[in-house]
Formats: sequence, C-alpha cells, structure tokens
Amino acid sequence: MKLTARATAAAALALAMGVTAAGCSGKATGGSGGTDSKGVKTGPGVTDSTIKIGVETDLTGVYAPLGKSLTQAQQLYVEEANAAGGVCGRKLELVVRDHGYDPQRAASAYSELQPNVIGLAQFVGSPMVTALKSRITSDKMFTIPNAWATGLLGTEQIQVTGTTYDIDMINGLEWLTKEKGIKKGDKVGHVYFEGDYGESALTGSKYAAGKLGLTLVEQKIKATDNDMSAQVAALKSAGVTAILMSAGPRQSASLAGVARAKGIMVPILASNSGFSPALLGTPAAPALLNDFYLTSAGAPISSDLPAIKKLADAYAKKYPNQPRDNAVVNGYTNAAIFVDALKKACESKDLTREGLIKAHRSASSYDGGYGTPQNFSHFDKPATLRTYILRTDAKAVGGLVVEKGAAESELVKNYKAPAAG
Amino acid sequence: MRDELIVSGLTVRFAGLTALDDVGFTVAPGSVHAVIGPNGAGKSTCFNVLSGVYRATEGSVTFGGTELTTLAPHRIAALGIARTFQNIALSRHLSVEDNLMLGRHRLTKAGFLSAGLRLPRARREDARHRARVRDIAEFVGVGDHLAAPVGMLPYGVQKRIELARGLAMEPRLLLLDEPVAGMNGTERQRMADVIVRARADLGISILLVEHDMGMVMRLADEVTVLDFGKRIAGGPPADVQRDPAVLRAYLGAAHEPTAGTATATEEEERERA
Amino acid sequence: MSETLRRPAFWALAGGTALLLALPFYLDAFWLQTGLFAISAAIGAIGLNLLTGATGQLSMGHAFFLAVGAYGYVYLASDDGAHVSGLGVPTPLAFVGAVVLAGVAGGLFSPIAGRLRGTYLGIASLALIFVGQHLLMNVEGVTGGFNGRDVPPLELFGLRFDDSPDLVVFNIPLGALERLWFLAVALLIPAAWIARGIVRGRPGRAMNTIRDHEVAASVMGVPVARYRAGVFVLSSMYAGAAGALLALVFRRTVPEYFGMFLSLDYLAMIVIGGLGTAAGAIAGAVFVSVLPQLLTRFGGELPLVSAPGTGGVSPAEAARILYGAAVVAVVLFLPGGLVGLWTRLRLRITARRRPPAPLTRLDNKEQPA
Amino acid sequence: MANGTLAVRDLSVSYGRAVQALHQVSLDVPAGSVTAVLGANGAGKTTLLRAISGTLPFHRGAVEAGTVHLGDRPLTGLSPAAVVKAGVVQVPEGRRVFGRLTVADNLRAGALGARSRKEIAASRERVLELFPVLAERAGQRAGLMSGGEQQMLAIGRALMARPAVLLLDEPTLGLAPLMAERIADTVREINMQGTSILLIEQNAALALELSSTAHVLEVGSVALHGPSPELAASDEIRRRYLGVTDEPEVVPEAHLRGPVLERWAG
Amino acid sequence: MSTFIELVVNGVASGSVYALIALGFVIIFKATEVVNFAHASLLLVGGYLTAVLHDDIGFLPALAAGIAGAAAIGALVELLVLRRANVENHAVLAIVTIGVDIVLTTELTRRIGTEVMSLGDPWQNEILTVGGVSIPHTRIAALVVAAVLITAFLLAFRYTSWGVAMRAAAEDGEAAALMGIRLSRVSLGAWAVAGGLAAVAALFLTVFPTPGLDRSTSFAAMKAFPAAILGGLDSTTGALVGGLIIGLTESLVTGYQGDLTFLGRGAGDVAPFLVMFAILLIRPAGLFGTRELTRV
Repeated sequence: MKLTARATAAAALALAMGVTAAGCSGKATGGSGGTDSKGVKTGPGVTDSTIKIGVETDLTGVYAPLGKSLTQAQQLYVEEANAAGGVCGRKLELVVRDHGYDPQRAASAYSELQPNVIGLAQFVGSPMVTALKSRITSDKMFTIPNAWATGLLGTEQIQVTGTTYDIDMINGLEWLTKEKGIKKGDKVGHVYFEGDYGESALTGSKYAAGKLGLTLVEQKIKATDNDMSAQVAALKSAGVTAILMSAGPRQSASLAGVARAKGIMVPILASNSGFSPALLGTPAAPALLNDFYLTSAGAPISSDLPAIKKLADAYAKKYPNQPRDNAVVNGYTNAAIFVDALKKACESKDLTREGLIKAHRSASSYDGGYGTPQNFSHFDKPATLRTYILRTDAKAVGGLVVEKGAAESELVKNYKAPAAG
Repeated sequence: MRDELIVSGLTVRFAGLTALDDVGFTVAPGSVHAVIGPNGAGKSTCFNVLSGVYRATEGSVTFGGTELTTLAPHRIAALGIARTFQNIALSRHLSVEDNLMLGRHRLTKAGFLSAGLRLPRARREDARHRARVRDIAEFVGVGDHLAAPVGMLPYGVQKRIELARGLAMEPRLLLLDEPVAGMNGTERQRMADVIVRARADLGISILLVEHDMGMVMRLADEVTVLDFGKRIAGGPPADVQRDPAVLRAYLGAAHEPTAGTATATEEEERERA
Repeated sequence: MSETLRRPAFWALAGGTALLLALPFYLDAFWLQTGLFAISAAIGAIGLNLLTGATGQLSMGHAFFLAVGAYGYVYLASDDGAHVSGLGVPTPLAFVGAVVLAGVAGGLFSPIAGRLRGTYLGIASLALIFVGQHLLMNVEGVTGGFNGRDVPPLELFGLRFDDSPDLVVFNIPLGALERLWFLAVALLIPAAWIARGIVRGRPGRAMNTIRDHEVAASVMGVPVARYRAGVFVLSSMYAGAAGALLALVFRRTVPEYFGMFLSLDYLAMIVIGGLGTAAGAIAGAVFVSVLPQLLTRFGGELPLVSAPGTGGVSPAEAARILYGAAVVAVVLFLPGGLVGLWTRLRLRITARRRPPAPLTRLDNKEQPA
Repeated sequence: MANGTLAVRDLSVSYGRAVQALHQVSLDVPAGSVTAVLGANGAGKTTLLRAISGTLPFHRGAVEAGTVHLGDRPLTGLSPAAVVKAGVVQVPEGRRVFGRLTVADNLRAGALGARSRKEIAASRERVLELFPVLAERAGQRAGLMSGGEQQMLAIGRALMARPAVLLLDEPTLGLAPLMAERIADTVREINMQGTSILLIEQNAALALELSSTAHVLEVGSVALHGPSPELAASDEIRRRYLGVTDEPEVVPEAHLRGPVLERWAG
Repeated sequence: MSTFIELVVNGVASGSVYALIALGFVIIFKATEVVNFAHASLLLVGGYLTAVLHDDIGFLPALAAGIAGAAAIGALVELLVLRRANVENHAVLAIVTIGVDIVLTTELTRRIGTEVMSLGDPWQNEILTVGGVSIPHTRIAALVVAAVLITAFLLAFRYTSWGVAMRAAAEDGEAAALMGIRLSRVSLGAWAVAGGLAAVAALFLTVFPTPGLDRSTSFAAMKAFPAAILGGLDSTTGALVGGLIIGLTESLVTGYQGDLTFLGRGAGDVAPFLVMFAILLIRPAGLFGTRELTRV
C-alpha cells in the first residue's frame, strides 16, 4: 500500500507544481491580429514591414529535384516583386522548410510555420498535404500544393493550380485517338505510381478509355522500381498501341528505353511529372526523343510567351548551370498567383488569412500571361480543363516544345472530377 | 515408483557418431547417484538428454512414470527436475537475487499483465519467493552477494549460485554437472557440505556428474561409469573404485583393445570447448 | 510518508511530472508538436526495447505495428463513409482496440517471431514493412489507400482532444496540441511504469535469461518460443499505442509515414538511449525526435550546416548524419547509451560521497569458455 | 627450426577482471623435451596454453603478470598468428578440426603461416609420412572422420606450420586405448624429430610415460613438479587420480553446522 | 510464350545481380557473424565513384576504381567501427551497421543530389533478339559477369589460401587463430570483397533499362536481404539460389500482375518477401543455412 500512497503523493505534488508553474505562463490568449496605420487588417505572418510566405518543400528526399527548381523559381519571383516595391508597402519574405518527403517532419515544419506565415505558396508532396489537410482547413491557411491529385480538390483553402492529373489523361487520350491513330477497340497501357498521383491519373484514363472504347492495361509500380522491363514485357504481350505513363522521370526513361529497344514504337504519353530534362543527358535520350509526349497544364519553359521567355532568361542569369525545367515555370507562376491574391487582399484592406483566401477566390479568370487562364472561384473543380501536349526536343530549353496548344477535349467537358471530402 | 528416474536403452547419435550407446541406470528417490567417466565419455550428453536440451535417438527416460524424452526443456523443468551447468550459465548483468528468482519461474505465475501492473497478487508472490530465495542463498552461502551483479563475483561464488539457482527450483531431482570443477580444497569442501545438507534437508534425489573422484566417493550412494558412450560399470562407490574396467578407463594402464567402439563426438567436445 | 519525502527519486519523479504538465502552458505549437512526436516515439521505443534490449530479439518491423495501431484506431473510431468503412466505436474504446489489434498482428507473426532469434528475426521482420505498405495502399476500404484517412479526435469524459470547442485555462487557450500533450503524458507514464514492472518482475528475468543464455532459460522452466512470441506481441502493443497516439497528433494517417526509415529510427533510439530499460527508450526517443528539429531551427548558426536550397549540408542531412554517427559512437564509446552515461555519472558522484565498498576477495578459477 | 627453451615465468591470468585462473605459474619446456602438465578439470591447464598461444582474448581473459619466452623472444602480448610464426603451435583440446573442410584443406589451413611453397610441400610430406591415413582421406570432409583420425589431423595440421614447440591439449581425450597408444607413439616420434612438446593430459599414466618432466596444476598454481619417473612412482599421483585425496572427510553431521533449509511448502 | 521467356531471362539476370549483393552479405556474416545493414551504402559508394570517374578515365578504369573504392570503404568500416565494437549481442552490431549506413547513404545522396548519373557502360541500350525474345545486352552482361564472378568467387573460396582461411575462420575462429590465420585480416578481407561485389552490382542495377544512378538506387539493394536469408545467412550457395528466387519471383509477379490482381496491383515488390515468409516457416534457418547447434 505504501507504493500507492507514494504514487498518489507524487501525483498530487506534481499537479500542484504544474498548476503553479502554468499560472505564471506568458503564453497568453489571443492572436496577432490588428489593423495598421492605413487601415489594412493584418493577421499572422504580416507585420508593418514584411509579409512572410511559407514554403514546405522537399530538398533532401525523393522529390528533391522538383523542390529545388520550385523553390529557386519562387525565390526569384519574390526578389523581383520586392524590387518592384513589394506588396502593400511590405517586403515579401519566403520562409523555406525542407521536409524531405517525411510526413512527420512536414507536420513539425507546419507547426513551426503556422503562426508566422500568411499562407503556403508551395507545398510539395500530396501525402504531406493530405496529412495536414484538416489543420490547413482549421487554420484557414491558404496553400498552393505542388501536386495535381484529384483528392486535393474540394477544400477552399487549398488551390490546385492548373489541371489535375485525370484531366490531363482525358485530354491526352482523346488527342491520341485524334492525332495518333488510336482507335476504338485498341489496347492502351497505363503504367502508374502507387499513390494519389498515379491513381488520380488512372481515374482519368479509365474514364476516357471507357468513353473511347479502348481497353486499358494497368501496370501499377512503386517509386522505387527503376527497371520497367517486366512492365514492358507485359504491355508487349497485351499488344498495346499506346502507353500512358504516370510515374517519375526515371521510370519514363526506363520504359521508353526498353520499349524502343524492343521495337515497340507506339506513342508514349506521360503525365507532367514524368519527365526531367536531366534525362536527355543519359543513354535513354534517343528513346525519350522518339514519339514521347507530355501532358501539362502550363506552358513549357521553351514557350515563346513573353512572360515565360523573360522568366527563362532571368532564371538562367540567377541560377546558371541549373536545369530549367517545367517546375521553374510552375513554381514561378504559383508565386505569381499567391502574390496576386495578396495584392487583391491589400486592395480590400484585409491582409488576414480569411482576406487572402477571399481575395484569391474572387479571381474567376486569372491570367498572368503564363498560358491558360484559370478560374479560382470554385474549389471543387480544377482551375482549368485545358491541357498542353508537349513533345520532347533535345534542342529546346527544358527539353520540351509545344506539340499542341492548350485545349479542352470534348470528353472532359462532361467529366466530373471526384473531389475528396 | 514416485520420483524414480529410470534411464533405459538411451542412445544418442549425432551425424553418424554415437555419443551414448544403450545406456541404462536408475536413480532411487532421495539418493545421490554419480555418473563418472573420462572426458568425452558422454556424461554431458546424458545430462542434456535428461534436461531436454538434446533429443534421444533411442531409448527412454522416465521420471516418476513420466516419459521425458519427448518433452521440451521447460516441461521437464515443470516436473521438478533442475540442473546446473558445468560452464556457468548465469545472466552476468542480473543480480544474484534475480538469477535465483529465475529458478522460481516454474513456481510463480506473474505474467506480463500482473507484473507490469504490480497487482497485489504479483507483489505478494514476489515477496514470498524472494524470502525463500534469500533463505536458499543463505543456505548455499551466497547470502552476502544477493544484490551484486553475477558477473562481478568470483568463479567459486558463481558456481555456488548455479547450485542455488537449481535449488531455487524446489526440485525433486537435481542434476549437478561438475559442481566443484575448478575449485580449491576449501571450496570443494563447502560445496560438498552444501550438497549433503540439501539432500538431507530437502530429501531430493541428486544426479551428479563429477571428475573429482574423492567427491564422488564421499557423496554418492551409487555410481555409473561411462566410457565411450557406454556404461562400463556401476554400483556402490567402493566396488566401482576397484573395478578393473574403471581403472583402465582412468589410468589407461594394462588395457586390452576394445573392439571398434565409436568415439566421442564432435558435439561432446563442443560442449566442453 | 516522511521517509518518502526524503527520497531524491521521489522529488525527481514529482518534479519531472510537474514539468511535463506545465510545458504546454509555455511551449509554442512547434515545440509541442515535436514533443508529442517524441512522447509517442518514446512509447513505441519502450516496446521495442522490451524486445531488442531485454530479450535480444531484433525487429525491423516496428513501423508496421505502428501502422496497425494508427489505422486500427481510425478504422474502429470512424463512421462508415463513402469510400471507407469504419465501426464507429466510442473513441476511447477504439484506442484500446487499436492496441489490441496491434497485439493480434504481432501474434499472427508469432510462428516466425517465436522460432527465429536475434538478427535472423530482424531481417525476416523487414518483410512486414513491405507487406504492410502494400496492404495500406491496397486495402482501400479500411486504410483509405494512398490518401490515408482522417483521424477522428478522441473524446474522453466529454473532453474533446481537438481545437474546438475552445478551452481556456489560466488565460491560455488549450488547443488540440495542448490537450493531446496531457493525453500523451498520461499514456507515457503508465507505459514506462508497466514496462519497468515487467522488466523487473518475473517476465523480465525470463526475457533477460533468454537473451543471455537461452538453454539455461529453457531448463529453468521458461517456455522460450512462447516467451519470444509473447514479448513480440507486447512490443507490438506498445507500437500500436504509439501509432494510435501519432495518428491523433497527425489528425490524418498516410501510408508513406510507416516505412523502413521509421523502423530504423526506433532501433537508433533504443541504442542511443540505452538498451533494456524504459528510461533508455525515452532518452533515445527524445534525442532522435528533437535533434532534427533543433538542427532545422538553429542550423543556420552552426558551422558546416547551410540553409536548405543553398547547397552544402542541409540541416536535415546534418541531423541524419549526426544521429547515424551517434548510433556508432554510442556503441563504440558509450556502452549503455545515454542512460548508461547518467548511471555512471551518478555512481561517480555517490562514490565520492561514500567510502568505497570493500572488494570481494578474488577466488581463483579458470573460466571455461 | 627455431630453438630455445619455452619459458613461462610467474604467469598470472584472469578472466573478466574478476576471475583469476592462473597464479604465478612458472615452468620450462627445454628444447627437444616433452614436458607434461597434469591437473583436474578447471585447474588452469587450458588457460596456460591459451596464455602461451595468445588466444585468451577469445575468452575475455588477459595476462595480468608474468612472461612467456621462446629462447629470448618474448611471446606475451603477441597475436595468435605471431605466436605461430614464432614457432609455437597449439593443438586445441577436442581437436577442433574444420569439420566442413576436406582433410587436405585442413592441412592447408595449418600451413597458411608458412612462407614458401617448398616449405609447405616438405611439411606435407612429413605429416603424411607420420599419418598415412590422412593421405588416403585427403578429399574427405574432416567432420566425417573418427575421433582418432581427427586427432591425427589436428596434430598434422599443427605440424604444417613447422613448429619448434608443439602445445598438445589432451590429445588422447575420448579416444579408445589403442588409438590413444598410437597417438602417444606419434607424439614420441614428433619429439624425436626435434620438436619440443608441452603436453596437457588427464591420462596421468600416459603423460608421465611420455614426458621427461611434469607439473601438476591445482587451482591455478603449480602444486607439484619434478622428473616424470619420480612423480609416476609417487603415491600422491595415484591417489589423486583415483580420488583418494588429502582433503578431510565430510563429517556426516556437517549439515548441523549450516543453516537448515526447510522444504518449500508451496 | 516469348513473354514468359523474357520474364524468366530478366528475372535470372536481375536475380544474379541480387545474388552478387547477397553473396557479399553472406561473406561478411560468415566471417564475422555481423548482419551488415550498411550493404546498400557500399553499393552506392561503388556506383557513385564509377559514375563520377568514367568521363575522365574511361569506363573500365572507373569501374575498377568504383570496386576498389567500395572495397576500401567496406574495409574501413570493419577497421574503424566493427573491430572496435566490443559487444556480445549481435543484434547491437547489426544496429551499428545501420548507423554506418545512415551516415554513408546521407552523404552519398547529398553528393548525388538531384542528378541521374550515368555509369558510362559500353552496352547502352542495345538489344539482342532471338526468336521473338528480346534481351538487352546489359542483361546478358549482368548474367555473364555475375556468373563469372560467382564462379570465380566460389573457386577462390574453395581453392585459394584466402578461401581456406575464410572457411576455416568461419567454422572455428579460435582454432583458425591457433593455426596462424589472422582473423583480423580475414574479416577485413570479407568486408572488402563484399564491398567490391556490391560495386559490381551497382553497375548492373543502374545500367539500361534503368536510367542511371540516383538516390533511390540503394533501395534496390534491399532485395538482397530476403535473398540472403531465404537461402540461409551462412551459405554461399544459399545466396546464389536466394538471389535467383527473388529475381524470378519479382519478374514473374510483375509481368503477370494482370492475372494476379488478387494480390493487389504492384505486388511484384512484396512477393519476394512473401516467398521468404513461406520458406522461413518451413525452414527457420533458410534453404541452405545450417541450424545453429545448441552449445551448453
């Protein structure tokens, strides 16, 4: 019984001490809200001189190449914006946190960023975004994820820019039937990553294949699979007339390499994450330059749109010897979308988080000059339904040129993206 | 008969080599029975079969009518058969008391839940058995070391802890594997004394493997002599001492060739390595 | 009672608990979150330490059981949804159920856990990670597939472990993290206490002897295979509790998290902290969970560490290298880990205060190998 | 072959810092002699050999004090391989041939310390001459041979390194008398060819017959030593090995002195 | 039918590469009883060196440098870490190698960064087509090189002094020491050989049809763990057979995943582990492993 008595005493004492200590805490109630001298309401991340914007990226994990390009492009944009006077009389500041594609570190980084930034202009990795979705919602944290999975739709605070993977696949598959001679009754292979990227794309390809009378041959792979021989063998024996590819650049390279080497000369159409210009320096280059296409919501960095030309030059100047891939455009345009919303929020004198989201959602036909106009006013649908078809080109900056300009297919008009709750 | 250990036709072969060949003997309840023989004669193999560590190839071992050769070691322990190890097999980092408490394992019940929650039942049980373990430690003469980690204690003390752990199992039959190996005269004397008293106080049967013939002659009621895995002699110590086969086995003198006996096995040697 | 008050251990315990209870009133969300990860990790590590430290069995499959706990809680506590099903059990029961489920999963592995020893089991259990990930991705009705599932907040005696409804104590708003902190502490203390009771009691002695001398254990009446399997189940239950708590902290479970690196982290924790004790597991868990956060936060001020994205060693990389090196250094130079270091320091201090005990006379003897 | 006396001086050895196994043991193995060490199990015989051959660390043991020399070359502190190179090779107790290797490979393993192919060939020839059976069984796995043959292999394997001093640990252990006799003959033969031998043996008669000098170890110290014929003649040895010791008889009432242990009531 | 043959050839080729890795793993285990979880990082060392050097000094010298480098790092790990670790529990030694692995892998992936590095192999993406079955040259090279290396290794293991020393030390360390065998050299040699084999495996894991070496290459080395344990951790034959079983299982399950949907899609990565489970349930020491003998 003595032990129990001791434990009780310890507990009581601990409670007393804890309560006493807690009473002296300086961590008081109330947020950091307020109104500045010009009557602009401010919230977390906004002071009189700066606006802090959070970035949750991957610089050390599996998506490090993507994260690096995105972050550098956003740094570039912020510098340019600050040179042009900033927003609302305030300088912009990016607070970059690397989560290394680890949900736990992403959650910690979010907790660190949450009280100090107005929103997140970049968030790499849909597992991480998904893991934090409920907190993003309850914190009213405006977030632009760098993932285009359907599951990210349907949340007011989260803005998926451009199309989602399923839209791309529908548009792409229709293009294949129109331009590449794929016809009803054909078999089409789809190699996709386990996870929401691949499976979002699969939703689209399944829908389109059904409508177009095609048979889909599915091959699910993991991010760690680097050798596509077995998949190609299976696709070959199925006799596919085109291959869809929703995986990483390495898998595209392997798939194209094996397929071409085995004499399978069918067109290969990859989702926008399925290519990296670095691959054109590897032995896989010839295969990747042969009937290989990419779907994309944004214009490629080789595009002759003036805004993108300007970006390509500025990026090359600031980061010489760094690859100029599509992530550069994506990061930059996302920063532009974010800052555009900030400017609108400033105009309506509300730089709080709610104000930012309201300002952003008021843009029903955003066009920053980077290609497709986007509609941000509804959050259960992609911001656009138009997809570019890009073709690999060894001479082009970023290794891609436009094969067919952004367009909306017939099929996609009646397609309803299954937004997750 | 109750508590009688009957070994009959026991044969153990490893990879074609015969370590024990048709060995049989009986340990009467309450007696001290010694198994002797030169190194490699199969004594340790015999112990390992009795305690379930090795499987017998043929033959039977019964204790109080229960067949042991098909039982797992912990089931044999549950019957009240304890053993010590020639090469000390204690947990070096645990205290003497905890090592002895392991001997109580079969007599206690506390499982993960009751030990984890320190249920009154477990605490009462623990206290009761700790008291008994202290008595046993005092009895064996290691009472002063109860809190010390075993690894820090001298060899002679560790040997006694081995014996104490065996006694802590409250055995009906105690198998002692060379309990005085490597001890000096005084220590041997003390150990012999403890064994005699344990048998007298507790009325247990003891099966003893020992090299020290003096010890065997003094302690044993009955002796079985093994050589090359075979039983070559048996009986009261005085008779065995005069048996020519035993003299031959031990002194290697004036021997006649034994026909093609299998020799001791690899296994047997490993045990002693 | 007065004797109790004079014991330093009592004051240390009370002080430590008081500190743990007061922390949420001071720490910001970031540190609370980090602390919560550390506490959950500590619970999981205590379980692994029972297996690896106390029984000498290696497991690389700990992350799998964390996943079972996390998903088990979600499945039991959630209501049926459009794409995913659930049982809608009251949340505290679901938490207990998750722990039990993890134990059952450990039990299903017992034909292997009971028969393989040491490092063999380590490699075999590696398979659990891969099989587990596959299941998490493919059994969508239960796990939500790649998207994972929302975690319903725990509700205990009318208190919701969530940001709403508002709860203000001492003028300090207690949000989800603060509330969960108290829950975590309330789980950690009994978890450590129970583990300590097990290690010091009858099962612990059997486990230690299996580690030190398997044959001796079996001959003393310990059913070795059954014990090995039993400890595996127990360690899985600890992992299950840790996983369910982690799920509550994350508020969403995603399959990516429960990969091989998580298992390795847990092994690193118990080695760094010290094998075989609950205190070691806790120390290691704090070290491994907090080190990367410290480096990320203050990495800029350290030499050789550069800000992310600027080339050079990033804080995240520095943290990984440091803790890899810590594992090696602890084994080479600090047997017993952080806790062993503490024990030695304490011994040195008390030795100075007390006269040295007389050495036992060295009796002789050859020790056969 | 190197020459000189193998001299052990005041050697003290302990295991794990707490267990002392040898206490100030001194003995000599003069060049070309056979010296025997007798003693009960655990008396420290094997420890003595381990200390000489440098294998104490395998058993967490260490030399605390004292020296071992071969001629004027110190052996204490050398690695086992260096001791072999210096010309002292041990045949371990229980033979410990490499059971999964062939007989020929076992012999090769013994010659790994040797310098030239020529030397190896010469050693092999000598070994096969001593033990013709090893040539017949060259391709067979050593583990499948009988105990006696394994002992021959173990000795042959050691001879491959051309030792100046051979340490034999219980070479007749577990062998049938006829085989033991054969091994004894071989030991004599090896010695005649110029190799000194330190022989550890429980079979006192055999050891004393083979050796010129003998030492009796008891509890880590040398209890008796002298020329073998003298020891063989002493009653002391006979009694020791037949179990009649000089220790006092156990008094039957002994238990009355110690604490009494009641039967456990459950 | 040609699909089946292609899948089998692919499986055997990648299986032989896994066997190379598993063999190194087994050698270390035999010589030192350490389960080396740092094996994947040795592989990365070899691949990285080859990739960095091949432009300047040519493919073969770069490969040689990669092999030498991985061997040296392996030896260094033995020398600096394992030799100094004085612990009885082998589980702890295994955890130490995990620590080593974390350090090495983190540093190497940092150096590799965002690149996909080509190893500059001469086979490129050439393909040999025989009767409708097309096999990349790299696969043939992998098969031939692995077969040659494994044969050479087994011969060396059987017939050279090094092999005799290895086997003797693996069987009875103390007796080997008594014969003048330097155990420290044996274990150093084992780590070096394992490193070298891993470097060769790195080459074949990163050539066509894989685009090149990058940070994820070390994951492929994970396949060698089930290979080694299902064959038996202390059996060189086991490593060989285990590697082939894993390679074939993976290739066939992936190739026929359309017919194996009950396993869930993407089961190719899990199947090897399921096979391992099944084998361990029947034979806890693996197919060719020796059961540990109880020593009392």
